[in-house]
Amino acid sequence: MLSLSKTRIAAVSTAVIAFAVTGGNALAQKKYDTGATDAEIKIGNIMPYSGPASAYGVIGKVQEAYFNKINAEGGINGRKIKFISYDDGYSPPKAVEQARKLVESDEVLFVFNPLGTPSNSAIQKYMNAKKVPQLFVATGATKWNDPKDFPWTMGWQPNYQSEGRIYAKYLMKERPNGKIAILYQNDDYGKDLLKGLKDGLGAKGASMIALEESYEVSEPTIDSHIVKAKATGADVFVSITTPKFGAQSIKKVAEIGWKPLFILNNVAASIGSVMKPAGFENGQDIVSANYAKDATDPQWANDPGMKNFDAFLQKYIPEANRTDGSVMFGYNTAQTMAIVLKAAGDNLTRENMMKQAANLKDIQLEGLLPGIKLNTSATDFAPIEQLQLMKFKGDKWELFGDVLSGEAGG
Amino acid sequence: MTTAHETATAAPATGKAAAAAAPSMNVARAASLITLALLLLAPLFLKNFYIFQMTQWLIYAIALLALNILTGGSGQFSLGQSAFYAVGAYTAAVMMEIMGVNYVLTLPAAGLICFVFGFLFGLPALRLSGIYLALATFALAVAMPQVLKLHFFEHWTGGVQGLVIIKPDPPEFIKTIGVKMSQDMWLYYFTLVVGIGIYIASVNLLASRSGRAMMAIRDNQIAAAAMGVDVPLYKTLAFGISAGITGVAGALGAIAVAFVAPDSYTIQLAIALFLGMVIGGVGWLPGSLAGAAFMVFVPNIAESISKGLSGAIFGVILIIIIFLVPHGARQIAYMAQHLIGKIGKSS
Amino acid sequence: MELFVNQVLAGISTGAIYACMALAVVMIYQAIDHLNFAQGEMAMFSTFIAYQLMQWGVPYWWTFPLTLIISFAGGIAIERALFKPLGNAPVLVHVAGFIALFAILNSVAGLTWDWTIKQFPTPFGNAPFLGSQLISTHQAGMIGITFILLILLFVFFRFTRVGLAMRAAAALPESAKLVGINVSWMIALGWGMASGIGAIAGILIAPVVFLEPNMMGGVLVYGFASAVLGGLTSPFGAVMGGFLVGVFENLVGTYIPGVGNELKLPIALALIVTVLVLKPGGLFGRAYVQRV
Amino acid sequence: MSTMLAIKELRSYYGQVQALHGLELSIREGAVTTLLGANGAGKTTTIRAVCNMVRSTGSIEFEGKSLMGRPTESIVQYGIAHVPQGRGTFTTMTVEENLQLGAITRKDIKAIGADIEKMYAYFPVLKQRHTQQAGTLSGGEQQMLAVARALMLRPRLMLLDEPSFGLAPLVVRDLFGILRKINQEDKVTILVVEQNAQLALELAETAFVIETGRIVMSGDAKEIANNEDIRKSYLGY
Repeated sequence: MLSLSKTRIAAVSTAVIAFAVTGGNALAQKKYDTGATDAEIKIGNIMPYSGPASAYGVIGKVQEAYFNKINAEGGINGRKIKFISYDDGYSPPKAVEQARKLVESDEVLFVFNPLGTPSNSAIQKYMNAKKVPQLFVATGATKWNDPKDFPWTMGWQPNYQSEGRIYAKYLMKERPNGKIAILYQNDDYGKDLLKGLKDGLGAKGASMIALEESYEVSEPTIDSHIVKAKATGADVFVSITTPKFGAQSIKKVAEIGWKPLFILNNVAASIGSVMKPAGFENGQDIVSANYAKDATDPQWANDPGMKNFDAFLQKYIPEANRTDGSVMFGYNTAQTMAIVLKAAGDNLTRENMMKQAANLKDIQLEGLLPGIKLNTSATDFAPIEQLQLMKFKGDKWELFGDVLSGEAGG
Repeated sequence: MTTAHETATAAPATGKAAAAAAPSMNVARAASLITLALLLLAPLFLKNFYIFQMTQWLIYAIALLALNILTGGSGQFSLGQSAFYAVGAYTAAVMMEIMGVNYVLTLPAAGLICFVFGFLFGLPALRLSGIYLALATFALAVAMPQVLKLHFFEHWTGGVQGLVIIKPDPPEFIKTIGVKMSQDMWLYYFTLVVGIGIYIASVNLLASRSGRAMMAIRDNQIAAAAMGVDVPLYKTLAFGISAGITGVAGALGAIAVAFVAPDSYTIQLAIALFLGMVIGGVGWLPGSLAGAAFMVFVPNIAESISKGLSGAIFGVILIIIIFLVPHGARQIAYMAQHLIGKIGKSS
Repeated sequence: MELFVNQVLAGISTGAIYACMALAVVMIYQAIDHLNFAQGEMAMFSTFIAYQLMQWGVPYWWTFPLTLIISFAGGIAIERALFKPLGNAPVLVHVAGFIALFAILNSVAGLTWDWTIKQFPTPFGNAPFLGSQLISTHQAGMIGITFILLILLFVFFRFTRVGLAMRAAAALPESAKLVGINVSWMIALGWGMASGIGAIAGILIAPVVFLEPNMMGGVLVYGFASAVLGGLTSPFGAVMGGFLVGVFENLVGTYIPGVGNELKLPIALALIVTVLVLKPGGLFGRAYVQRV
Repeated sequence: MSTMLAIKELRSYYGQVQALHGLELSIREGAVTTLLGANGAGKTTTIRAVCNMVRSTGSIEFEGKSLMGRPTESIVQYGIAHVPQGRGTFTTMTVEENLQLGAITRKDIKAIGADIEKMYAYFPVLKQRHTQQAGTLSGGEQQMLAVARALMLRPRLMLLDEPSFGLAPLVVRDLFGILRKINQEDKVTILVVEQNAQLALELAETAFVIETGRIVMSGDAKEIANNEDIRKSYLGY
């Protein structure tokens, strides 16, 4: 029986060895399900390499590079990783086709980090019926933490509702009599975060909301929404936007001379790909929250974890743009996967994969903020539940307050 | 002058095809029989995943058939088929999941609702032609996902999250006659039967009085009107029939994938359907199978060559195809017929 | 009332984006009698070329003409390499060609410059224009350039022999050949000009929406809608169409209760279709006459 | 007078269908020649072949230079103006723009203005309407515009395809009068393809009769007009 001990890794050169075996017979005989042999472990993955969300395709490429690194360094427990990643073009029907191809044709052990709420929703039932793990899905929807109904599906990043609640808490404290204007993307992600925010504000907070305005991804600019938000006389502006629209909202708010308390969601908090293009001078004092280190934030320049990250990029995927938050995301998720695989030892069954994934105890990753830990249990399928608030000062984010948990969805 | 010239150049092409079709009717018949046999037998030897892929292929072929009836049959151009496909899919999903209706019954319902929707859309479309109609249908395709996630309908449609559908099992009688059949295989044969039914109906439609009326409109609208064809009626009818069949395909697609969401039915799908029609050969119903194969498999080929450039490779493959055979699979079939005819004569 | 004025002003500034693109759409329509679905991606690619030149240290005012020349040549090259060989193939095949071009440009731009947004400089600055914070100097500059382009195009088509020849080639290729016009090169020239105007549109739009491979996706839909609303045969109509769509869309979003904001694009499109049904040539275009 | 245009062994095809079967025809410089025949006999095809608008084999020589295989738009460089069937009017453009288009290949830009005035003198009605869209003109006016547009090239040979088609008899008389004037005063050689044989024979000096893609008769226009047998069997009047 394997389990992960409480381990702190601050500056481990190879992140993978971040676990220890405590008791149990680790040397149990080898057990394999489809997709695992003495020589290799087949991992499936689905990414939108083409189509409207192709910006996220880089995640799959970084993950592939990371598994190449592991293989170059001897693999995990002597086994090489075979990472099979398919394109679904962000189309749910295609995701179903690709998931089935992975499971039935390529016969992977499990599917790791498939991206997008619609795609994951489409394959969730199938994966659970087939009893193939759908591990660490790349979406922040709250519904992935449902071990009772979907014991084969697990999230990874903090869910959007938790993030929304954290902002709500902060607002109730900072501006108890504030007037809030919210701009959100009209899709699963925007609505989920909005729900967390509204739940967090509660009955009292509901009266604080002056405007809930949605925008569509197909809109070239969101300027008119911001004009409308300002016209409500709000003194708090919450921007639930993806990077491009986040940058637009920062710029436009500054341009029209509006000075609200500006809350920008984590999705758009990258310095390199949002704050800088939007102009640092426009982004001062914006509040956001994060769980991962921003590779473009100068405060991590000498951080050992960041140095490892850079060394990895340089050696295995030099073409990746480190200012892109997705690159760090791919790195962190791949590391998490490696940790779980290592912990699984020679018991490479699908059941054990879920068991190990649900047995993360206070794991820290090089790319996560200090104090953010991965924790899971048989009843908790949400590995990262914490975020830390931060405020933009000069050219970097200043973290403040404690590491917070939104406690949404279990 | 111009119109006369256009019809003059268009006419030999169709005339040629017709002339070629007569002597090599047997070739065509043999080809259809072989295709049918393959369609019937292939699943018995394939893994479930491939059966699923074939089901997808058949479903897209049905949708392409519908588009062919519209563009090939009545000369109207649509970049908005994804909208009808979506309505059909959601009809099936809502009926099955919210109202608990049997999946078989959702198909006629989807067909009917889409027929009405298409017919109504065809009314304003009557006043538009060429590029304007393309734009209007394009607008419909762009607007549809936004309508689907509208908060008013959320109770039924599941809003941005979509709806998960329970995949149907093979009916009891299959078990009682002692055949073990997977859900995938059952759905495949179910789709095949529906598809063949629609194909036969479509062929008969195009050969009927109404079909000839529609094609007269395609060739020369004013001449058709002068001949006494009720142009507005047949144009809207073509839209309605095309939308109805597309709706059935959408419903089948929803059942096969067991999930509907606004993101499943974006403009990307409309464009893919349009390309499928061009690749298959505009107005040639059997070409729908070739076009659907393009839709299902070419993206996979592109991605297997390069992940980072899959879009570009897809584009290059597409360009190569339209350079080599601008008339699509129809042209290949014509050349093959020609070749077989020659061999037949010389031996 | 203040909200109304604000939304109209914001609509005008967004409309400037649409107007710019609509002008490029009309340009290609004049040349090939069709809409080019890859036009937005061509504009995006041109803008990336400008970005790359600046990254290499070329000053902005040199970048601008250089990008124009490269785009112009690129447009001609695309026509010669891709669409001339398709020659007499049916129109639908050409549309498939546009889609292929779209996929290629988008994908290559994504691989070359990746998908993160890039800041693109503006020569006009971002200060409030004439004291109104709703229209920045950049947007005012953009409107200005759009109108200058419009006038230049008007003069070109109305008063130059090449412009006259281009119009003739687009209107009646057969007759144009009989008076000695090289229709094939006129089409290529149209592609070049459309590509150049697209480059200007891209360079003007990028500072507002930020440069990235998908930046023109939404803009093109609006550009088409604007051009069609104003009349595909009328550059002036297209520009007006751009402003109308921009303003109109904002007013729908602000004043139609319940669904206005969620459905502002569908409602705007539905209205455009309605306009077309009533006035098939667009608001400012010539009526479409069919002769037997 | 020397031969200006010589057509030999001309075979033309529309797709698989052959429209001309070894046609032979020659035109003398300075003359008005007419090509007569019934609908579908190949009249239009013949002059379309001269401008390379239809796939053909054989030989077409203009003043000793072969025209075969030359792109349509380069034919005007030889001074050949073609007034197509249906007039080819640029309906969305103004009358004056149409005239300018006729001279679009000319290098002597300065002289164009004077030529436009000359056309207005020939066809005063065009002057009245010079800013109007050409599509708003009547059929006869459009035909005049088409002839004027062709003359703007300062052609040496003008090919006219059924100029009388759809026009009132009086208008046709006017038009043919002007054609005669152009031939005599401006020394423009003219080939006119006509179904209206009677009129064409009055205008022309030489006539050719075409039937199913072959020349079946040629000779002096007056003689043909006076020969009742020919008129009855070939020209139908």
